[in-house]
Amino acid sequence: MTVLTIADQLSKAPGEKICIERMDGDTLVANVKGVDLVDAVRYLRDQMSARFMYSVGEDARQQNGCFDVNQVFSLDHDKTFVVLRTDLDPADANIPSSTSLFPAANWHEREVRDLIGIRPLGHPDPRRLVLPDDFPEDVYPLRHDFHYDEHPPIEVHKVELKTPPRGASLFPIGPFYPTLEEPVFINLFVEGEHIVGMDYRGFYAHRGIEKLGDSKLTYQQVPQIAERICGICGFVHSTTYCQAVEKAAGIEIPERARYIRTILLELERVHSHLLWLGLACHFIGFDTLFMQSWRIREPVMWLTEYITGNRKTYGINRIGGLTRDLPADAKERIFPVIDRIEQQVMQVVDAILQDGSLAARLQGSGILTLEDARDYCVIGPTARGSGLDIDARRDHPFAAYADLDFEVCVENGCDSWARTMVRIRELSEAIKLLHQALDKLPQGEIATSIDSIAPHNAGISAVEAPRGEVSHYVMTGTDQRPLRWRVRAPSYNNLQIIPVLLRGMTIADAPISIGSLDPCFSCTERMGVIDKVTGAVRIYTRDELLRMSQQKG
Amino acid sequence: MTNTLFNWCFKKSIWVYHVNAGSCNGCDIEILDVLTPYYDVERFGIRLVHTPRHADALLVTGPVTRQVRERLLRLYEATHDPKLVIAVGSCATCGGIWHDSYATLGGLSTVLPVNIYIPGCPPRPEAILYGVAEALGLVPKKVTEQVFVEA
Amino acid sequence: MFKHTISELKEALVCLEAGQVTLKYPFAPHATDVNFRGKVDVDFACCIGCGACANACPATLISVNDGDDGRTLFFELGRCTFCAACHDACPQKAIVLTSQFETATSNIADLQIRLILKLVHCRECGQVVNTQRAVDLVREQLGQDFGGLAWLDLCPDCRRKMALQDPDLMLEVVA
Amino acid sequence: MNWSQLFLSVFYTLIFPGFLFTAVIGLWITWVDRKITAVIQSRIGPPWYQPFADIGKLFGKKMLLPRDATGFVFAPILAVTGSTLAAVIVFHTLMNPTIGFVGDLIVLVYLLALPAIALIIGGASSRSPFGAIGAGREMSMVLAYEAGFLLSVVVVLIKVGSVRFTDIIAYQELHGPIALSVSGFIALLVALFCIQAKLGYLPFDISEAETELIGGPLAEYSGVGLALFKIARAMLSLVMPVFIVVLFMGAIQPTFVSFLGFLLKLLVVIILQIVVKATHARLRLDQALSLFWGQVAVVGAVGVVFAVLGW
Repeated sequence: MTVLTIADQLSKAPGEKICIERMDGDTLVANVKGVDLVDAVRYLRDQMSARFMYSVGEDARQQNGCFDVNQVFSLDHDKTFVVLRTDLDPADANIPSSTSLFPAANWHEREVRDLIGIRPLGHPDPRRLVLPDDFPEDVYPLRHDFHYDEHPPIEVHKVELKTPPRGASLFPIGPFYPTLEEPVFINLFVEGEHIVGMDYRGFYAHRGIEKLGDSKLTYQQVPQIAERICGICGFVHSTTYCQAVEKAAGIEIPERARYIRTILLELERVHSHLLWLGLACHFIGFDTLFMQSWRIREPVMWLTEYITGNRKTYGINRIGGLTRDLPADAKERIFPVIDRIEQQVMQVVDAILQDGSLAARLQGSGILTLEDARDYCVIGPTARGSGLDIDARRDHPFAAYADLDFEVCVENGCDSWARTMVRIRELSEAIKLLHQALDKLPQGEIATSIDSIAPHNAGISAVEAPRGEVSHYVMTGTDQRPLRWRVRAPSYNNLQIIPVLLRGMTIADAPISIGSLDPCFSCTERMGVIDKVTGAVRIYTRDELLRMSQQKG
Repeated sequence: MTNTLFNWCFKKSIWVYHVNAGSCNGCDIEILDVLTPYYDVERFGIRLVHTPRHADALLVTGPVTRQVRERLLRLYEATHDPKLVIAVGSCATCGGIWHDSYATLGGLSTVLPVNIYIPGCPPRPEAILYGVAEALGLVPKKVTEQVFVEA
Repeated sequence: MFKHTISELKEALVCLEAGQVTLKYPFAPHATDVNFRGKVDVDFACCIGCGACANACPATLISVNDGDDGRTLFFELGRCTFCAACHDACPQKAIVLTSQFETATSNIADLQIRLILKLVHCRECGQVVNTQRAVDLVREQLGQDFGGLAWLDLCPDCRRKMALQDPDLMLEVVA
Repeated sequence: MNWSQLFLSVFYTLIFPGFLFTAVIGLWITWVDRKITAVIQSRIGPPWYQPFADIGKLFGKKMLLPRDATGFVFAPILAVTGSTLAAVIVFHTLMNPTIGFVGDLIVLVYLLALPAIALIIGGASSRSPFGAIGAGREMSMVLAYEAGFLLSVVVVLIKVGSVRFTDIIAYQELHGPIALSVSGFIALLVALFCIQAKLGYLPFDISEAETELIGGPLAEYSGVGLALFKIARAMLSLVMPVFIVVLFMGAIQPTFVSFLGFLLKLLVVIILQIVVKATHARLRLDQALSLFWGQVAVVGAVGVVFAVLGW
């Protein structure tokens, strides 16, 4: 279907509640009244088989006097994004919850509540999600009257943790847990070794990136902060941001820049998947394979340092293209490295496939059925390991992927092992893509010059990161910076299925099951508690600490 | 005598506990990278341990978000003396790119006494090795404050 | 179960094949790639104190302050993200990217750079016009074509006032 | 007993071949372990003095005790005592076969189980969920692998017909190594599996599982307590292989060649354990239990039957 036929079908939906506002390129924006929202979402889900991506809360009081909530859906088969916009009166900012239709909307609605102050009605779990525990109520950081460097006074806001069912005891994972590189707090309820329930308190890494992006930094500075949303797939984020702005402003970037972005994205996938493979082995105590796969990975880091000047945060993405060209001998240097990686990976994979103890740990752990995968709108290798055939590189083509030939790797095993296999196959696909892209690399400019960016245009862009589809929503603003910038990382949706994954598993399965999602909390969080310490816990005040440090010195 | 012996042992056997105080993962991955074959930090007796109880050094990354502050203090307390606090990355050093955001506290020194800062975004594994070696007094410091005044 | 053990011993052999790869660092220096972006340094002789770097820096680590002793450019390199935006923005190529990465220190002040540049004050009202070096640079570049350049040490306001009084000068300013 | 005898037995227990000797060699074996692991992982690994520096540092650290710390303090001492006594009995009998007493083999089997029991006590009294779950896991594991271990020891008892350590050595002097018989070989395999678990090596480090239970029973230990547990573990990593070699792999005579052969066999056993440790993923508790109660126990029982049949 083309965007036109989709628009036609939507406007003829029962009750004619969906009012098409705008169509540009692959994005269709429709306006829906708050009362009709749930019906519209149901229509999209049932009749158009839409996939819920995320919702964006916007403080549009200066433009139209309203708070806006944009729910973004993807029609994967039609290569189209559908945005349902709802205008809300600031005095009565409530929106009906769509969690009954898409469980994935759970966190999105809570985030909009925390950051903008739009309450979801009928939400099953309306606890605080994003903001720190000591953040006051009624202060909403993403409203435009909140200044980015305000530090509201400490006001203890107790986030009630769920209590375990009778007979079960608590097993805390986190906030600092060896297998999770990042702070997150998962409270498992266990009976002996068996997990009977869990509670989650994340967002320890909430750094307020979106706020900085739309109030402090300029258009060309945001790629730098976007790259630091995640240290592993940073280039994905800066590319997604740049593409979203380029879409909103109608900028065409040179062919060569598209190809170089593709090359860097695929290099990132290679190192990220190797990294994950190593970590997954580390989770189950197999440190030798951890060391070996990181050894194989290291040349990629040297390669990116040679291409871009930095090992991880490349810092070469700009709106309109790139700031650095590939070095002249890039092809000659990249090919031997990736070929050697492929050869070594195959060796390791051979070993893994014959290896009983690895299969014993991975097979049957962290089961995610196709139905659950679809309902919870998971993405990336997590979805593809459960037989859900989605990939933003094919469904929403970007960079140079439309010109390249690759296979979307799908496995039907639905467990951690299937997700491992998806990633291993993607590794060789990535190397194939790198070969193609470098062979076809056109000559020419690497950036177009940009005059000015017109305000109040929305751009949505999706990029397939190693962990799944990253999507950014940018609403262009007036003072050389976005008015609203929303980042949706793949782990945001994927993390919400942890309770499903751990159903019926044992404690020993928990790290690898969670790990098999390749969770990235810093991406997700951009932005009560079990006492591990025996004996009394004292909280130092700043003065006490200063005194202590002086004594030490 | 005993003291010299303990000091020698301490310097030859630093067990580090890695704390992510809201970092982007970049530094964390580089810290792990330091363990892996090309950099092999075990040469210096440095090991990554998984509980603060066993740790001699806290390797903290990230700008210290508001939510993480309290837990960080508890971890500091759970680590027994003698201990080192090492700030890894530009975020932990001075707050990084989000030093003035509402959700961060702008660097580790606002919360804990820091023994050594290893700036970098992320610091390369070599830089982390160098920093830890510097904290142990094995290698010299290579940077100093620069002040230029026009004559 | 014994079959698995044997396949895993084979795995050990596969691993041994790679041999020992550990680098000599820190006992031998590790050369960085030519493109590597390390610690930022300032070539003070070139800096004219225009502040373009401060505007470009995403981490806002460069602050520009005018005081009694001149214009102070303060670099808080502790939070540098090594993006080279300042380097790209600098019109004088005064910002140098070194390959230095061994920057660990126990004192944050070691990561600071402070530049103090002389200022030119408006001869009429005493407002800050620009740094001495910036004014000199303009004079040097335009000097041959525009005779006296008497307006160079005036602030924009006074320049405008002056221009109204003196049409010749106006022509010069417009040009 | 006169003073010189008392002095001698204290010397035997604390210095040689008891605590100090075994601890030093055992710690050095942990270095061998880390070095071999490093080689398999393509890196250099720690310097030779690493384990000693670790222990020295741990002794220099401050240690905080939880409230009601009796069990918590008692456990590491128990662990070290158990392994010290086991070391004394094994080495002393080897040096001077005449001093063995009836039933010393049984005593040894019990002593070798003490460190694991100490771990359970320490974990349970550490008041942390990780310690508690680790202690629980260790408890299930102890039952499972001790059963297999006992079966393999029983094979030796049946073949030799005595519970004296000295008699086993004498038997192998006459009839050759026990491992060369069918039942003896089966028992050796079973014993190797079991000591892998007794030493808490992968794939059976289930109770400590650093990436799941952040050290399990050891999670709350620091300083001296942790050092004692490490020492006890290190001593066991010498005593266990020696025990296996003596039990199954032939006699040891007071000649240089025989001693060299003994060292060689010991090294093979230790290196085999380390390589297996470096190339395995950790099993889940239920998988390990079904392995021990299933395959290992069945194979062990078959060994016993064969031994009874005289094979």
